Amino acid sequence: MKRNTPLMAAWLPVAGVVFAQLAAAQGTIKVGVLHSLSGTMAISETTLKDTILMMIDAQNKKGGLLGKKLEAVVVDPASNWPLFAEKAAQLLEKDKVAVVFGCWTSVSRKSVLPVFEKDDGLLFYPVQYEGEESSKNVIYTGAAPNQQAIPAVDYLMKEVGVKRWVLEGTDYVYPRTTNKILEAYLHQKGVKAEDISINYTPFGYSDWQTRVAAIKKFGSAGKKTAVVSTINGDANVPFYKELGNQKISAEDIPVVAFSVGEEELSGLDTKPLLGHLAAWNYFESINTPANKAFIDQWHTFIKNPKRTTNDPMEAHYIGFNLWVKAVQKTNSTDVEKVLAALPGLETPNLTGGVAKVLPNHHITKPVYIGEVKADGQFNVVWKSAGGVPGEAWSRYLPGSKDIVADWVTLKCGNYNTITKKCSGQNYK
Amino acid sequence: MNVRNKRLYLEDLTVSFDGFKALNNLTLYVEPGELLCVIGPNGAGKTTMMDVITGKTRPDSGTAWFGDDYNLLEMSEAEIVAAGIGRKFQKPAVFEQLTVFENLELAWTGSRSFLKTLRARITAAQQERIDEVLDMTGLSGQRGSLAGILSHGQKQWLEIGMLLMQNPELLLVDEPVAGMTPHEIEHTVELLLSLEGEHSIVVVEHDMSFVRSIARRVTVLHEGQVIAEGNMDKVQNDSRVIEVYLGV
Amino acid sequence: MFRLWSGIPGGDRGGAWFLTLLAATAIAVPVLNLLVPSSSAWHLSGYGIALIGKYLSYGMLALSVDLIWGYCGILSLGHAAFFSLGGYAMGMYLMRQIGPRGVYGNPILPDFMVFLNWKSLPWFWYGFNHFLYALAMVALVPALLALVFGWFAFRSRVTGVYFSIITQALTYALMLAFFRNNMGFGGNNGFTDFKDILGFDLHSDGTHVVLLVVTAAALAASYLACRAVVGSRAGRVIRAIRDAESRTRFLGYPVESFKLWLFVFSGMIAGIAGALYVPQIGIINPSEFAPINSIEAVIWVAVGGRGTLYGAIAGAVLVNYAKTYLTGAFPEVWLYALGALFVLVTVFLPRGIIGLMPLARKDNRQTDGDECSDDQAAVHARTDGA
Amino acid sequence: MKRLPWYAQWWWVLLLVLWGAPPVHAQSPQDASFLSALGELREATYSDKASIVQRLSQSGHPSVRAVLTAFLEDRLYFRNSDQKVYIVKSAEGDNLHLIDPLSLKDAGSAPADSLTQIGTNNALRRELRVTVARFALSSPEAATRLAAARELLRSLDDASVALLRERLGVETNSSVKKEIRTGLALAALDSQDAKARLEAIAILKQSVSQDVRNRLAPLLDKSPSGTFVESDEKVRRAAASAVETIDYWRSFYSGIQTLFFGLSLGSVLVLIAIGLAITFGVMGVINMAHGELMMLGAYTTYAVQVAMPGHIGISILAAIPAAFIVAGLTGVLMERTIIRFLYGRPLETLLATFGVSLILQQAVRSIFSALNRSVVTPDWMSGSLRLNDALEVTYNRLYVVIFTLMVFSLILVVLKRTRIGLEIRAVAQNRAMAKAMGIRTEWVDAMTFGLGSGVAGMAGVALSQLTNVGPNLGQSYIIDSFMVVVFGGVGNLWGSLIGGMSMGIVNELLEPYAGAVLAKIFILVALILFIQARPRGMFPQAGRAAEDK
Repeated sequence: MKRNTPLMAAWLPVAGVVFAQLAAAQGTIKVGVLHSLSGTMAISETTLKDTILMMIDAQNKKGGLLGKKLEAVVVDPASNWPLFAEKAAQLLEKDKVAVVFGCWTSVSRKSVLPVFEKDDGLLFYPVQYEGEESSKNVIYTGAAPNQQAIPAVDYLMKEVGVKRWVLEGTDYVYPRTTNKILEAYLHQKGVKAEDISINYTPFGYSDWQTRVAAIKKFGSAGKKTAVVSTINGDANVPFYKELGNQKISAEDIPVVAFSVGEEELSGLDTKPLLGHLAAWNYFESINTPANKAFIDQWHTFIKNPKRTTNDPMEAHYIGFNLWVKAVQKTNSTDVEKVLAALPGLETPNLTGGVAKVLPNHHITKPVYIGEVKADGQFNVVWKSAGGVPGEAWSRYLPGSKDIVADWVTLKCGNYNTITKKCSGQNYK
Repeated sequence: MNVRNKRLYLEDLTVSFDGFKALNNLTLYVEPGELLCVIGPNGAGKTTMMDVITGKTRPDSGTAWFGDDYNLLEMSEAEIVAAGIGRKFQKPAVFEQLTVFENLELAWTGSRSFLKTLRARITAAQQERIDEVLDMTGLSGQRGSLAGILSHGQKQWLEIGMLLMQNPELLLVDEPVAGMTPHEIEHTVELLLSLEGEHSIVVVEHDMSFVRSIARRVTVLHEGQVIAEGNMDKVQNDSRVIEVYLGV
Repeated sequence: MFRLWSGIPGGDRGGAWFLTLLAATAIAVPVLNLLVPSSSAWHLSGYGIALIGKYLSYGMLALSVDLIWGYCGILSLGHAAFFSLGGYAMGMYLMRQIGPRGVYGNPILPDFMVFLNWKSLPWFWYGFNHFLYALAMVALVPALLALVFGWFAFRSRVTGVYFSIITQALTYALMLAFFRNNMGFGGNNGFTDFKDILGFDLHSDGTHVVLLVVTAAALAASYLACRAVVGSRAGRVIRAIRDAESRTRFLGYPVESFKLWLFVFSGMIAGIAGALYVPQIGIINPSEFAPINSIEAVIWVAVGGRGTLYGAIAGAVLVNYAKTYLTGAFPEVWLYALGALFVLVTVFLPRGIIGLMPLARKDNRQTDGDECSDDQAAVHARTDGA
Repeated sequence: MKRLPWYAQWWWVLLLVLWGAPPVHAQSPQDASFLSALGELREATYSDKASIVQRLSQSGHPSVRAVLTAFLEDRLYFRNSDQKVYIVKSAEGDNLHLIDPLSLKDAGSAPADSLTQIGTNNALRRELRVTVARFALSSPEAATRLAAARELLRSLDDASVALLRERLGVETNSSVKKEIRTGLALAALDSQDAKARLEAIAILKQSVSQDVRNRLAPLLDKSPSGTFVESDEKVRRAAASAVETIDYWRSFYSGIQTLFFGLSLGSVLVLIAIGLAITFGVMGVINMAHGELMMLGAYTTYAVQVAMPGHIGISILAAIPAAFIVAGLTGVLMERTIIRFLYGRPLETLLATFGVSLILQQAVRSIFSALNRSVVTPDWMSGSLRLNDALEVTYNRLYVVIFTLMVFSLILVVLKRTRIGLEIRAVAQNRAMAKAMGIRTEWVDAMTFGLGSGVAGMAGVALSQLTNVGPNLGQSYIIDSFMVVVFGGVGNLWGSLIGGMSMGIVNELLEPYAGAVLAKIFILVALILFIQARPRGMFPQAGRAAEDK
């Protein structure tokens, strides 16, 4: 036996998994933070982790919540989708957190969804996404397509007079779905098929020569052309660099992007981007007292006056405040109660409006369209009149136009108004 | 070809490596059961000849037949082994990570296919044969040790032993006593002589005294050609041999 | 049975210990999860089960890598491909099981096909609604890939580094292919949101306990199978190939076919491991094909100790536990620790942690040890008598 | 752009003819209206701004050009305190240098935050550009005039046409003349006289510009009523052949462009592979941290830029040796502390260096944060070299191609012509013999690995101009670099060069048809099959890597 201890040791992990659970601190409210701190997504997600830490910090300074201090539980799913599911389970089952703020990519959300529904957790998801989903256990504080893509296209069509469209995206579900919706929408607006060019490139695509040349050609047919870009983070820098070098200026062929914000711009030389557009629900450059306060708070917290703020950060700001409100309202952190309290709840956003939780677990958001300025900030050239309510299910997709989400009366995330059936729900 | 029932026919073999002729119309026969010594200075083509026989090198021209029905030039290494030609390399090449016993076991004639070897078990016959060979090569004491830790001489014997396990009709032995102590050489001589008769053996060697001690018939190679044949004394008195090889 | 155990010279106590521990796990987990009340600190949560399940499937992957690397010296950097293919085959079955319960309520098409406006099921999805068919595919698809790829590679005597690099190219190409949404495998999202397997609800701990026990059994079985192989004469030929390939050829062994068989067998095991992994983790997507995963699998083996089957498994469990622990405890710095571990082990522990163990040193003799063990003598004695 | 009444247009020309005549005395009524118009800009919406710009440009005020140019370049501000509008010399810095919009005289300076920029949007900038171009047409520098002429051509209206006709007489520079002729020809297409149209087409036939083509093509269409848009049959035929010629030349040039794309992609592949060709090819070390060494090079570029602000142009050049040293030293460190224990065990080096790569990645994350770093592209590297209307070659790609060839030949010289190179090759071929000849093999090993790593660092400098400078930079290139080396033949630099280039070209040729992903997959599969046929790559060579483990 003694001489075999090393091999036993090799088996300790299994035991470790069991013992690990013995740890469970009391007296604090645990808040889970599920953002990648390493791997490809760390670029975007570390900022959101810091945002939540900042919010918790501030809340504790205000004396915490329900007389208890908030305690952040930070884990690193390392941009690895299965690991997201595993870490979610850890937060909910081992650390027993009251709420989780996290995820960026759609696949990471899809990966944790079953876990949250099984363990009845609560997730605040802060990133604009493709929609086509509404879970009992998730509050979507990012934009649905109708809060970002559609208004942007409208702007280009009406204000800029665009007649020809290039839908350029990275090949994954968000661009695929968004472009499907836009395609349907454009057809509905009378744009002919030959005036729409849809193309997908892989993640982290860096050699844009051919594509940009193709866009240039497509755009030189004499009609005003615009590019609607759903290109994912890493591929953007080389894309814009190539645009600039091939002398495609925003005045000739404007590019409107849905995933390029201040954060991304801070990572690249903005000269070639001048005048290109982005559609968001928040811009750092929007001048309101709330926003100014938030930016200052961020700079002091991160100890770097140059760090930018961006749309998903505002989404977390809204999400966190909504959760705090709901907890205070129900005077408990019990997920069931909090979830019941959330719909209808309102909290001011950073741009002078109000974010209201809708029965479909999405929120109302104003839409802004900005042009990139030399300093890496956005110059707002269009804003929606008031807040636009987020639609979980697009009315432009054949598959989903009959589906509605309503957690107040119907108690269902995808209720088919034709068949009168509620399907695809995992929770019991 | 007309049947003359020799063990090995090499006729007009020519092998050239970019210009240089390693073998030059070499013709050589081996009788059944005879022990033939091939000597010659470096570069005479001894090893190349071995390579041709074992299918490692393909000649530019000439024929090589094993017995009267195997055309060696059309057979793969594996097939040649199966046909009954075993080779002992100049540098002892045994499986250092396997035990002496396992080395011999792998050398045993029998199916080489994966599935067969997967099910194969050591039969009593093999067991006997292995023990027998272990005795002959004087390695019984080391049957369980890794071949890697054997002495140089022992490795040479083990390799000969592996040849014996294959029980080939023709053994090609390349410099068996290189780097051996006189005592080991003596043992090797006995070993080889004991094999004579039931196997045909071709020994390539530099060591004259050793050659004299075993050789019935000696063939002298030079520049890829046979320049002399016959018993030791005849060869040693051959003027050309003296000039090119012994150089005295 | 005796052959199975005596297969390897050294009868390997390590293996015996490993099997005992594995059995212990397979018993302890159900008890801790189902019998111990969830209020108790000793209760094992579904999260714990999933973790252990993951470790064991990875252990199986490590086993398959060790079989060809540790014993035949073939370093494959493409085993993640076999693992993932097995996983995808299982995933396709699980997707079909969802049936009309998808968000769009389409009885045939998985959700991702619906919102990409696919009208009908692509041909390669046929049959995956039958469990047995899927099960067959789990083993056959990786095996077929290994057969075709291996046949080309070994026949033209691609070896060593070159082999490693092109296996890497293989898995990389597959990853790119599966990322494409047009392929009909769900693109980047892959498959997720599974409902149940063979009618058992995948959201219940009970199902997961059963899956875990099955995994443990599969691991034990494949361990014994591998050991039977390396213990057989074929196993000795394989080691001979590792040590002196051309010499083995001169002994008349068809080296290429040995390599091919072993590669296919190892690919199959990896595939099965993947199939066991997916239902327990709940998602399969193209990033599983990432070359980096293959490299990690190799590293588990190196850490555990190549050339000892249970060592490889232990390595997989250890490294992954380290990952789980570190990503939780030190999210900011865990990569340093992991990186350092890899460096130190390869430089200072060429035989892995198992190499530290007295018993292992004894078992290791069949690969790089020093002296025949009693057991083999026993075998001989027996056959002598026969 | 809105059409102006005809008299306005002629007035325009008149105004420009009398250009340069200085105002008799300041604060004329003209000045007053000019100032008020400027004032309106402060609050106006973008569409209002457009019409204000119209008014300004017609005001004929001497400083119009300066003001509009400033407006276009976002250098038009107003002071928050007194709402007075100013031009600033440059928008950089915290303290802005003011210029009076009327007198264009120096007006002191003010802190940036006491001023508000008068914003523009794309549509407005577009309009401003055309307006400014009208003035620029009479600028002393030919280059400016050329640019202006091209600008006007892209959206012709009668005013511009009149202007062009005016300039044609005075213009001296031939290429500007050519552009102007083209412009006038385009205008002449609308003339009533068929002969004039024919002549115009004859001129336009020489062009290869897409705009010209787009303008000619409609002449061939039928109008809804079924009759041809272009009534005259001769003109139609001429137009048809002109369009044909233009299309022919355009496709010809686009072929050349594709080829260049291939070369530039190829040279990137070569660049990332050269370093590996040394560490892997010559030393047989499977260096999984190769990508991270390139990453270090890229970050060094960033650091150098930060260290020498204001000298972006030079900083890139300065970064090259810096990156070489940083990555090189890291390489030597790796070799001394880890790799030297692993010689003869190539597959183990793979594992160890993989560990190193993880550490390096996390290191830059800790030091520079996970965010991407912005490496500024110097002006001499941005934009493209315009060969003609149909063919432009982007500078950064061009320089990368040149840089690659330079690095490559440098390595060749080092290996073939220098003492250390000789020793490197000696050790690679026969370590024992080299040792026997008194070569300090240990030292040579360190140097070789250092050299390979240094080259990787230099590759990083180039990559920093093409893609993200972030912790993941390395991972995205490591596989490709191995492919190139293996394809070319391990231990053979020329192999890597030819291998990389051909992979690049094939990729770019396929991409338009197969799409990015399939093209890539095709390359990989082809490579796998190729290795079956030539297990040692295109140009096999003996070297430590060539011996199998």
